[in-house]
Amino acid sequence: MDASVHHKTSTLAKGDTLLAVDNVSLAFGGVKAITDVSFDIKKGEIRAIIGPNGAGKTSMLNVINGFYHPQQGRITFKGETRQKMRPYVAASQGIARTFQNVALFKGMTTLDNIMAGRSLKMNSNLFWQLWRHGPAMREEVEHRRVVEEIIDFLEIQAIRKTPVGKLPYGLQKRVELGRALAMEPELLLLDEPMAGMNLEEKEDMSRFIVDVNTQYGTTIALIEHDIGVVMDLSDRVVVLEYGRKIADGTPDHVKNDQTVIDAYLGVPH
Amino acid sequence: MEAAKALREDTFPKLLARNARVRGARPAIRHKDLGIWQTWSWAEVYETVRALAVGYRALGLERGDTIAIVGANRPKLYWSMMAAQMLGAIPVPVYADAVADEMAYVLEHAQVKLAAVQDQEQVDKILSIADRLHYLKFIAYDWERGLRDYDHTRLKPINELIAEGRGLLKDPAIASALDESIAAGVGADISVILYTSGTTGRSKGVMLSAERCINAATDSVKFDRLNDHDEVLAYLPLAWVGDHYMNYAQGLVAGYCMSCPESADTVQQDLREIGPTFYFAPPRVFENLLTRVMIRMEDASALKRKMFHYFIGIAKQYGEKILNGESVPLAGQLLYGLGNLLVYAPLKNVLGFSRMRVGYTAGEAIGPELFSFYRSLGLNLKQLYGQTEAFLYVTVQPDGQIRADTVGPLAPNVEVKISEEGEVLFKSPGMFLGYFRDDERTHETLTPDGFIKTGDAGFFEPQSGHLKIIDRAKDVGKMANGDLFPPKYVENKLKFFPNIKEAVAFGDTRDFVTCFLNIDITAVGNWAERNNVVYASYQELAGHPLVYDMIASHVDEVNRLLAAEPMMAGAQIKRFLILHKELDADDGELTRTQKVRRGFIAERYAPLIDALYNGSSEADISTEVTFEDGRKGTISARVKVRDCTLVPVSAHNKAA
Amino acid sequence: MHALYMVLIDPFVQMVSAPDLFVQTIWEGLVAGVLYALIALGFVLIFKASGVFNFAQGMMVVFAGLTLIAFQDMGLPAIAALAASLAVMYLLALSIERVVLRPLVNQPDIILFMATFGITYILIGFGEMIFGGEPREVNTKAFFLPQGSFEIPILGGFVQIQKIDVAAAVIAALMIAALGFFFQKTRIGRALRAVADSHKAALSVGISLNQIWVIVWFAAGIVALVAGIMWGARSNVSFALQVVALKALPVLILGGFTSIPGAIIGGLIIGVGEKLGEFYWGPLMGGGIESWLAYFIALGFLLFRPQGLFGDKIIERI
Amino acid sequence: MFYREAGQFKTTYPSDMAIFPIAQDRIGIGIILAMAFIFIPLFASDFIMSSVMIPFLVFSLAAIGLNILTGYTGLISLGTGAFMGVGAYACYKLMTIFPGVNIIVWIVTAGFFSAAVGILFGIPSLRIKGFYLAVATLAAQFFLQWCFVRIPWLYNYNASGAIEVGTRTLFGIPIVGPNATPEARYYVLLCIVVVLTWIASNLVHGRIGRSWMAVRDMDIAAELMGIKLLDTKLLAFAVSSFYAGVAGACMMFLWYGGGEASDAFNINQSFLILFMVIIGGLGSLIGSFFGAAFISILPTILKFGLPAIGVPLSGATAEHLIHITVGGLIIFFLIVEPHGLARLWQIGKQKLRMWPFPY
Repeated sequence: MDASVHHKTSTLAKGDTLLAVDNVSLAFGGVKAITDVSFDIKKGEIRAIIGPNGAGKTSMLNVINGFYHPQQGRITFKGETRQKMRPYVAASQGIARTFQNVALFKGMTTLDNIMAGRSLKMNSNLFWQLWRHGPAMREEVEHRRVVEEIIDFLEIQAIRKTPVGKLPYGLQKRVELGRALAMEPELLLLDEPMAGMNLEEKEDMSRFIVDVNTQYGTTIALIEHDIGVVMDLSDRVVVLEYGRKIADGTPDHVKNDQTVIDAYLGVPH
Repeated sequence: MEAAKALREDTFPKLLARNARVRGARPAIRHKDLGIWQTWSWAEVYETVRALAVGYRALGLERGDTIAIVGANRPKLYWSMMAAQMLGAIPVPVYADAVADEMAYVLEHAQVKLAAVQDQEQVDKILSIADRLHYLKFIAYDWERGLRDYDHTRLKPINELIAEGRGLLKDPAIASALDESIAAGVGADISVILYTSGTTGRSKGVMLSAERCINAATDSVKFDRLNDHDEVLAYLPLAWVGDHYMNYAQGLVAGYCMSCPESADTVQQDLREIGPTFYFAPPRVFENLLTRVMIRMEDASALKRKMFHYFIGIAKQYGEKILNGESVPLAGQLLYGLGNLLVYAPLKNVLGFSRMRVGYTAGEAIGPELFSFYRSLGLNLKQLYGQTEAFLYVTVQPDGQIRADTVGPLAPNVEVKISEEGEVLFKSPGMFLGYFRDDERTHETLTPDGFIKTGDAGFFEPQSGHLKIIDRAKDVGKMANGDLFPPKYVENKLKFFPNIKEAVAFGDTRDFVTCFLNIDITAVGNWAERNNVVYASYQELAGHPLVYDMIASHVDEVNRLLAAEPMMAGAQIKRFLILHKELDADDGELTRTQKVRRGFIAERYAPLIDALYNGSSEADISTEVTFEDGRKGTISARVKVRDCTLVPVSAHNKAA
Repeated sequence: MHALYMVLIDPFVQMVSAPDLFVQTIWEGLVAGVLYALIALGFVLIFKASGVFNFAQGMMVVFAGLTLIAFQDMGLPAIAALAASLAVMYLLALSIERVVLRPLVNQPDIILFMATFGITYILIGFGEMIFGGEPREVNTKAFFLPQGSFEIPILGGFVQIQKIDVAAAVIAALMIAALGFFFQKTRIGRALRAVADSHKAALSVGISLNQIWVIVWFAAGIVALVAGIMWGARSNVSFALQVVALKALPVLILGGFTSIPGAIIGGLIIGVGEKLGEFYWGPLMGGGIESWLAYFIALGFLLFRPQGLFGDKIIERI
Repeated sequence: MFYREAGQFKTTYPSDMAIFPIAQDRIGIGIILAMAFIFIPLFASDFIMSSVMIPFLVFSLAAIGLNILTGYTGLISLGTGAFMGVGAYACYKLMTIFPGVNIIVWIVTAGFFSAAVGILFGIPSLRIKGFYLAVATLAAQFFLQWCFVRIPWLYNYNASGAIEVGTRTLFGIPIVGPNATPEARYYVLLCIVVVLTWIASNLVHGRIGRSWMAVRDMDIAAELMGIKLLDTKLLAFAVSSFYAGVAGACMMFLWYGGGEASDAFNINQSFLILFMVIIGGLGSLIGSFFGAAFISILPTILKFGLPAIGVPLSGATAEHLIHITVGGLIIFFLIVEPHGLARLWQIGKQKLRMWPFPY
């Protein structure tokens, strides 16, 4: 391939802290979703966030990419510390994500969905857009190339021009990953990327996640319920329960942690 | 052989250079990649192939070495063949779906020094057998996905080779060395080695020389008036002579453009997009296509279905006559014209045949009804008979002399004679030099006077001079009462029914004919849905009494057809059964080109054959199967046997 | 400076200097508000139970009013005319459920919303064809509704109050009380509340969704009939009312689409707000600001409380 | 059936991303344009021109405008009529103040005024969604309508309160005013519609169209991908209002030829255009034309067609029948095909492409 996806490279080296969450607390009205959670994500790793339902995992991702604003705590991304993220800042700084319940643009084709992921990188002005010529068309073509590489990478050529609403669930998840990849993120947040998939689809998705991580060097934080997958894929795991962090470490370490075992087996507190 | 002497370009690299010179800006190859048809002109291809050749040279590929080409139809694999030939090395295309064992045999037997492969899957396969490959030094690969972290001491992307080659070519010394190497190639050199899968034994490497290949291709290009504005879709296995002939040799000779599909899943869509003007497919492809057409039409509204079948009927009545230029009543012409507007032309468009000027089918006998169906739509579909050893053509049907039941008169410059045993023997411009490292079998195949034995039984029809192939010479049998038993003839009749995917007939030295059938899961599944037949698996569907009833009616129909032919009437099917599993190349039941291996099947399913002949109504069978991932397992089943009605042969027919 | 004075200070000076006028304005606002609230009420009923944004509610008021008048014209006694009108409203509810709602079940909200536009158009065409385009008055005497007015001395002046307005307020209050009773105490009412939460819940009460739709549309029809009578008694009923009926929309925004008390309080706020605005600020702008002020009040309100007066804070989830 | 796609392969991205990638579609568009530019003016009567074609084109433009907002961006507006009014009045004022400049310039420029007003009233859309937003746009409708009546400056203090249109020419041919022939007005209008449709199509097929649809389909995901919601929505309001404004100016100057304007831009006009968009198909440009044709031509057919075939119909009854029919058809179409005529068109086209197969 002559052109390739040019991933944004910050000055960070592999193993440096890419993102740190310090003492974050989040509440809705009186309900506490996250209580005083701290952890970090290192450049280049696959970081899993696990925990029982309602543990605050998705809320945590929402805090990281600025959709929720925590009442307390700080978020440090690429060395810059903020009280709260803003969605636009998060996106433009290189945080992309997928969603628990596929949040694709249902009325658009696979191609357009992934193209939409390039929005931040496209900047030809309204004037040229009116005529769909000159810089506007050049830009479309240039980004189409990049998008096609993602399509190639995810092996979804056959559904390129299918409206995503008509696709089976497994493929929708794949398209959503494609859309996130189109942002060339430095940090990719995956919210249950394998939920509702059969074994074969899970294997495919695992392969894609690993390939994204190795081939593009993208740092990945993922929420996943399938513990087997988590243990296979991730470098480090953070465990949440009732909005609190109860464990953090390598898969092996976490697997043998008594608190974690209790949480999963539902030992009453 | 006069033409050959006049030929200045007696090797493919020289043809490539000529094309780059004569029609440099015209498209040479396309590949649906990254969403569009990436296109390279002859000049670009020439430049790239030169660079690639230098790249391969740097890896140590030299004159006389062999290089394996493994993968689907990809430009870089075709270029690797061209590049190898520039260096005087010999490309050896290998079936990409070959399992590791088969591949190990071919690669080792061909003594390949390099392998140019498509992707990670093939790299993995070759690495898994690397310890058995004593000559293999290096692997070049096309698609880089997933290979990044592999040990690259003996591995390199083809892209990089091209880039390195481009760099090296800046050195005039290297460039002129390459020019010399191209010029040093002569027509007598071995151009390619094609391993034929063969219905028995290990594969044989058919050595073809450059000038013979080019002569044969030149003849056929002239024969069908192909030119550099033709378009073809390259979708057949690289290792098959059909692909090497139609796309590679003819393409280089005529200078037309070949297009490589995006992936195996999208061939149908890609075919539609490209709309080739010249098309080649084995009967099986046409058969599957027709099945799909019929199935899809089942879902159409009643009115549309009626219209479709009505006009297909009209086409049957007049279509072929119109195509052959025979006279047709005005009403027929008008109806056919209307049909063309409403059915034929749109159908051809959807199938991607709108622009097809010449189409060929070969490799196996085609069902006459199947053949007529396509012809009646106005497609200039023709048959040819050929062999890898002939570099394809032995006989071919010229326009206007097209028949379903013959394979046509002799191709230009071909000589044929029929041996006393009825076997077809030939000499042709493209004939092989011999089997690679297998003199013994080379001698077996050649007659003392230099003819090649085809192994097929056939005869020339006296009035037309067309060759008629009955069956494999060794397969044509005699029944106990002396009646002729041509198994393939019977099988083909059965296979014309969309519901029947595969048939294996038995009857040699027996009292009557019986057969194994495979149902077509798509067609029958569709039928089951419409008839509220519930099933959970192939096996269950295959054993369903209603399915048996339906298939039995097909068999009865075949018997009626056979009864109508005096020579074949004795070969009517008395008993049949539907196999509990699909015949599979992975289990050795089919060849890689999907031909049935009758002997092997007879051995494997011996208890079933017994049941067919001992009158029992069912039998138990247990067979070992190989799964996709290579694991083995057994499946067992109880298979039912069904009796059929034999049609008495009328006195009139007997007399005739 | 002057302009600022006129806008920011002068109106309040006026209010204080003529408190009776101020009270009178508020009263009129409240009366208009009651009518808005009645229309909004019918709307809320339907939205609560079926999620349909019923654009036709205003038209139903007109239609109901005109039907009643037509029956009276035919010489029916008041009670009989009322009963006949109710029957017509029931038929309307039934046919809407059959012809419109049932085939459109499970369609997106906007489609159902558009369908109620269609209903509006049919009602307009049909209504005008039968009843003619002339404005009509409801025969108040036949319904024993009081006429005339009385004056209350207040803050050194007088406030004139139409008796019919008092009656309207009382009837509206009764109506709301009745609805409250219906929702809290009856089986069907509880089912309707359940359906607002989940369709399955309603089914478990043993009432089919289709029945529920007929009931709520009929209930909305009754409310429309009452609103039509009140309106017709005060001034007159005509198809021009349709535009006035749109005022129910800002009321809804204020009160929330699903809250009955919200509809009432919202109606009163809008009614009073636009009357005050028109009386004190209108002249500054050439008058007639009543036509849009209600929407601006709602809009301003929305910007600070997108979920409405009584709605819960929306937590967006993803 | 008429499609011959075999062999129409794309070797470049621009050709693959073309708005009409299939040759037969391009031919079809060519035929339609030829009809519009040559055959209709040649063969249609003045009545057809001024009562059918001109209204159809004006409404198409307005419908495209609303479709951009509602169909592509998912924001319901009930204020289209008022935005059309802004265009009409802006054009009127501009041509009065600068009588020397060609009227066509002002018709187009009027769109920018409308766009500015649209942006203003679009600001709440950041916080308000769905039906709430629809109600909010009613504020624009009624406020602007009020302005048209209460601000005499807008109608040049004419005693009648109406817009009075004098003759304006292009290359010496009157295109506006009492002397303008229907053909002249039609041609001007047609050119405007063709160019603006082309531009709309360019917009919706590019980055901007994608961000509109992204906001429509899943605004949260769009925001988290870095699409700025307010900018996107306001742009949609601006473009939509621009189209409405131009449509309004065209309506006043190329169709009505002046008159009592405040009534032409009332709430019912807004509803009517919303119907066009819904019946035509949300998120489809061609649907806007279908919807406009349907809603604008249907009354004419009922009003003039029925008497022509002998069904006596008084003016008033005709009005009522139109209301009932339109209402009934709206419901009918919503039930039969909630995605509008455009979807039927699309299905039909797909059938033709796959003919004789059913799919």
